[in-house]
Amino acid sequence: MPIKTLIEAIRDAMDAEMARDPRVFVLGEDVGVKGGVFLATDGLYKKYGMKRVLDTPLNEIGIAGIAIGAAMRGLRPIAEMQFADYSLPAFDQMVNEAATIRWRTAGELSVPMVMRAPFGAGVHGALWHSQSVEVLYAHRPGLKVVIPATAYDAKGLLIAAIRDPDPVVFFEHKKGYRLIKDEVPDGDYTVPIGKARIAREGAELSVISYGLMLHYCVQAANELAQDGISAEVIDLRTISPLDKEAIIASVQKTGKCLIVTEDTKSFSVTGEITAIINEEAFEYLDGPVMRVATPDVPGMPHNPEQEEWLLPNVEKILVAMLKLARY
Amino acid sequence: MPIKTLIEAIRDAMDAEMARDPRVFVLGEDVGVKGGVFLATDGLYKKYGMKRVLDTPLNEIGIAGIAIGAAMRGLRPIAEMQFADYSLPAFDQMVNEAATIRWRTAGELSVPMVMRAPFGAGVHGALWHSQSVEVLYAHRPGLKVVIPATAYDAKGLLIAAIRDPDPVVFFEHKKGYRLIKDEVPDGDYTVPIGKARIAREGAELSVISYGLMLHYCVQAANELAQDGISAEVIDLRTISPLDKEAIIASVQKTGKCLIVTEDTKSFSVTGEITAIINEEAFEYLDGPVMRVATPDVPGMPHNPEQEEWLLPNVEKILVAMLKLARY
Amino acid sequence: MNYSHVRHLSLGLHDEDVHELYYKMMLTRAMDNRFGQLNRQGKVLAFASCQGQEGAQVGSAYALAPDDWIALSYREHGVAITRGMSMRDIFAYGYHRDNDPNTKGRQIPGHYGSQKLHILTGSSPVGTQLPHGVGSAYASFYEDKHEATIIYFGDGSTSTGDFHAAANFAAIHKLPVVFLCQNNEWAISVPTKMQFAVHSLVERAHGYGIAGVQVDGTDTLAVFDATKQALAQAYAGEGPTFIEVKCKRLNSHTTEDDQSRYRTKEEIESDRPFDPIKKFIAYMQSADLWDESLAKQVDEKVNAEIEDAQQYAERSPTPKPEEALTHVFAES
Amino acid sequence: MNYSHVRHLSLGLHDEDVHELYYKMMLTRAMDNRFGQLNRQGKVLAFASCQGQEGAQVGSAYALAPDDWIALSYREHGVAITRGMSMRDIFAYGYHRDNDPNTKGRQIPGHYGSQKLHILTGSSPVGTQLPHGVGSAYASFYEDKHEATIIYFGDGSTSTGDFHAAANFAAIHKLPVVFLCQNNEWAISVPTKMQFAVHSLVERAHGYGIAGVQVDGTDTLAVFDATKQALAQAYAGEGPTFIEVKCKRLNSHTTEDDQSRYRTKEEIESDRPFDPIKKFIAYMQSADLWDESLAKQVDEKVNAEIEDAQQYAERSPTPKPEEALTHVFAES
Ligand SMILES: Cc1ncc(C[n+]2csc(CCOP(=O)(O)OP(=O)(O)O)c2C)c(N)n1
Ligand SMILES: Cc1ncc(C[n+]2csc(CCOP(=O)(O)OP(=O)(O)O)c2C)c(N)n1
Ligand SMILES: [Mg+2]
Ligand SMILES: [Mg+2]
Repeated sequence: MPIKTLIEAIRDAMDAEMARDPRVFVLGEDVGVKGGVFLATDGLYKKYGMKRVLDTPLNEIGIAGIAIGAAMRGLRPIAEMQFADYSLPAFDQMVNEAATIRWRTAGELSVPMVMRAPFGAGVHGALWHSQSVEVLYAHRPGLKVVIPATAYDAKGLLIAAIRDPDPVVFFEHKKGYRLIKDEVPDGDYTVPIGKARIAREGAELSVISYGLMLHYCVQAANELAQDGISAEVIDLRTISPLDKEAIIASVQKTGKCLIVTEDTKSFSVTGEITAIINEEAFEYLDGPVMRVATPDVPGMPHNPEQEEWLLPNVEKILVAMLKLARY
Repeated sequence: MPIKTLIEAIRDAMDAEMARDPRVFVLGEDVGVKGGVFLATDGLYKKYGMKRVLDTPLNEIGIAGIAIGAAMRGLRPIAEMQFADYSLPAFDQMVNEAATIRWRTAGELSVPMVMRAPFGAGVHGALWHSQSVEVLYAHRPGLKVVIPATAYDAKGLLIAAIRDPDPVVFFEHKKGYRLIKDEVPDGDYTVPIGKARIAREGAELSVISYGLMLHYCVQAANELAQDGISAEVIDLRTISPLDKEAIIASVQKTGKCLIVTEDTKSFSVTGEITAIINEEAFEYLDGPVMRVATPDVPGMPHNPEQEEWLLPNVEKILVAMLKLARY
Repeated sequence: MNYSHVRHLSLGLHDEDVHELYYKMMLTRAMDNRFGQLNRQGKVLAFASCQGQEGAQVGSAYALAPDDWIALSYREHGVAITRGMSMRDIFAYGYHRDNDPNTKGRQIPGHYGSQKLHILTGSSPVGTQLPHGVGSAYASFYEDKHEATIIYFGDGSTSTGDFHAAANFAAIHKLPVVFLCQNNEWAISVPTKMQFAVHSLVERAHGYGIAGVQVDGTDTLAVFDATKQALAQAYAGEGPTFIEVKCKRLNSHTTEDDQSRYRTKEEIESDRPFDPIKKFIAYMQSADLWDESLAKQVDEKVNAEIEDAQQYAERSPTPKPEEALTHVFAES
Repeated sequence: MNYSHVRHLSLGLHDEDVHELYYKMMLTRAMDNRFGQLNRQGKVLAFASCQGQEGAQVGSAYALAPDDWIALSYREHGVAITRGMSMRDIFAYGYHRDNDPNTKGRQIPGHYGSQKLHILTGSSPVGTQLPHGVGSAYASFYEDKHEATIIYFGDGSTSTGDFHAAANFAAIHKLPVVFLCQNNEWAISVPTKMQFAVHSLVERAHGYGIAGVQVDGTDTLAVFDATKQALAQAYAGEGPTFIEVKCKRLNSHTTEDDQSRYRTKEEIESDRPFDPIKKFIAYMQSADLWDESLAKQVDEKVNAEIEDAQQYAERSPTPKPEEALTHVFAES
């Protein structure tokens, strides 16, 4: 099977769905001739034309709101936010409108749209090219929030998101765009939204993560194996709704859990996962649920030494795993 | 001491600070001649004039953004969002700008502003007059998030917020505006931001809450006392930064903890509190940290029976307390 | 030749249309009055009256073709009624009953939504329906459909970022949109002079390169005419039109508001004459389309509908509490 | 009488001012070129070039009084330089050093901020500085200070909800604001015809009731003149002015962008002549304010400053990693 990068898998997914379904179109800033600032839509403008690969004015309220209106009319918009950080002007449209339309009309109207955006740090992009905002969208019932960790999942999950009858918020790790490479089948296939996967089998502790951090967790787990400690790594894939069964099953098996996110620690998704484990697997816990995350700063500094110092990495994860294993 | 309602205490606080400090002014929709839709600013327009009690056009981006600019220039704006639900168009200005300005300039510039808004359900206001959005603002370091449960605290905390050198997001429970009444001293005083209080002493389990729910928790705790079970009730008062010491001290004492919020359960502030208890008081836990919250719905229904069925109440809290006590 | 004494004919309206317009406005007024009473009785829990704006709403909605789409907010009862929503459905909604086809009792009254009637669901956040309406127009353009989308909003809504996004995008792509702005001079208690510095919102529209026209909202036929022309331009692919309908908000903002807090009695009274229904009756008289028996007939028909609808709503079941948990996502 | 051959005198500028303007533009250009080189060397990690816009930036900033305030975004190096930010400070920032007085190395280059220089901190989210600038003007109005606030933004920024909020509010209250829009014809790869349907952004300004004027951005004196007049109007309490400065973006959007992906070589080349510095030299020659020795002097002065600043930055310490945790809130 061909090896592809995360960004190629994303492009594949959109191309495949646009070829299959004439209702699918992309709108956003610089998605057209330029092909997106990360080239996610490279070539699509040539192939599908302006109507279906539409450069919008600089207004995220409009990108989201127009996508919502078109989706209510039966189209399948893919709204690209140039960076997750810049999706916040559209936050009202996404949570007060997109998330509520099916429920508030008791199914009369719905919003089959995807909002995609690059997220995550590590590229020295500073405060507004580094954020993790998944928890903000996950908080509102009615939105699904998906973050792939592999190129395979990226393609399968994005195709599933485009076909989903409800609004899906889809975040792609920008540092992973070219770093993450794995086997991606040609043609179309879906990976189910709402199902986590076991990225690495293990017995003594569970590590739950997603996105780029997932790879650091697997690396750390492999190193830990050399000390004879077997860690299971869970790739959430979907942040909301969370796959509680997968989380609980793993914790019941291992009795210990470490949660790793790139987001700042407080009020990140790690809290909800901890609460679920508490409510549903407390008796199985042989130690506290621990967390590795970015310290609470208002933004990521541009200064690379500071950025590196703040971000989770394999070593920090390994230290936490050892601490938990020895607990 | 005079007994005042929550809304009177809020008005008192603004009046006192406007009288004391000419830099303090209020801006928002309908805050002027009308005195606000809940009359929070009733009388202030007459007393301080248009410059200091300013009706804005219908644009929350502007209300927040203009307040931020004026605050950087040394004024002390109080930006009223007519409902917490309608603060979301201003979300980008609050989290990407207000929260970051001191940090990103390493202290060169700062934003001493308050954003206040009524939040909470129980008044049949449906999807957009019922929301709890505190966790959305709490997620971003650089913002303080305050929610008073008593009239006394409301006045003292709002005065503290207005004097705070950094941006404070201040939520007031709209159903509590007239329901909540207690002794409020005349003149000015402050209640420190970042400090929780013990609303009711107890020994066998801790109940952590805030806002209107706090009163339900105290009621439930009093009823529980009749079964001879002693519950301690913690009023957070500040959602971010959380008073970890107070939370941990209480859980270390009781070994059991119930967290109650009016927000929908998933990804609410209850998760972060659970995680903190896990990290810092795991060994003291004699049972799982439990939660009472609104089920995950995209909005609150207008239908009163449904609304009542969804919302936490004394009985639901009592049931959870008993369950935890018996654990 | 001079049609002035039979103006409706010059607009392509038959005598029956005039009677229909009268009936729809009377029905809207009666429904509006009844909802006000029911609110005081604690049966309808919140309501935004449209009195004074019936001409703007019925006149414009009457110009729409069945295929056209509608985006609205919370005050457009006359639009829903003209579009054909039944009184029973409207009252079931007002009574937040299980058989409310708009929201199943989930929303406060006025946020109509219907696939059948081509009404996109309204909501409370002011301005959000504007990009939705433009997205709907983009869908028509995308699929080369001979359809327009009309977007209803108020003067206050023109201040929102959503309005800015919607107007700008519609203008760039010459989308088939009619921006129908009901300028009732107030955003709750904020008068237009505190909302914008232009004399007419048509100037605001020009700032986007959108053609604009101002109409007297008490002149129902003028609103109909302006909307028809705007729709023709939309169908012809000549882009959006902004129609500023000047009207008065004869009641308080909503049942939660008391306008005497920010307006003098005299001011409020001075608006009373600006009643589109009074003006329409005068037109009917001038066109010999009016007599007492007709008026009586319409009153009886309207009252019967209202009574029937209220009884229907009162005997309709309230949704089961646990049903509030349904429709978060598509049920598979 | 006819000042045309000594135009700067007619604008109240002395010969020294002309030389100063030339020097600031040359310094800006040299700094801009050096940052581009340093980016390719991996020393400056991201940079938005302002080449082609020096006339717009230096010409407007030169018109400001010390008390006036500035809100900007990320491309206004010429503004910071004209305002008096030292090359050493600018390079310490570009090198994300601990002694960067703007951000302590925390922000990507270009988001200047300084109490001393009355520059409100810039940021990446496009448009957000517009309400800040209006809030700053409200503060001046609130305290009856004889100050104006100038807000720098690009053509693309006029599409944002923030712009809409800022322009509308400033117009309503006749605030002392100068909206200085650098229309460089692009929002990254999106050309103005895909951004708005009006021929000139001045029409957009009129939609708010704001006076507007369009200026040739390669004509530095014209920009200076327009800004002076706008400031005079602001000080006089006559409200905001919108200045659309037409200019070319001679380089790609930023060091992350490659404009050859969306523009032909010919297009890019055809912009080259629109260089405000070339045009300014021509003016100086026409006014007998130019000779080779002066040019040489300025070049040497500029190069010396750049070299000194770069060496200063290179020997400056990088902030301690753990210091990233400071200044989240006021340290008590
Ligand atoms: C985003 C947002 N902000 C504030 C409100 C509160 N609010 C409800 S209606 C209204 C005024 C709307 O005025 P206008 O657009 O003129 O419509 P009208 O009510 O006059 O028909 C306001 C401020 C809201 N619903 N949404
Ligand atoms: C809210 C937001 N959306 C998108 C972006 C990405 N972005 C950065 S600059 C830019 C174009 C800005 O164009 P313009 O306002 O004309 O300024 P110019 O870069 O031409 O000087 C875009 C889309 C952003 N920074 N902020
Ligand atoms: Mg109005
Ligand atoms: Mg530009």
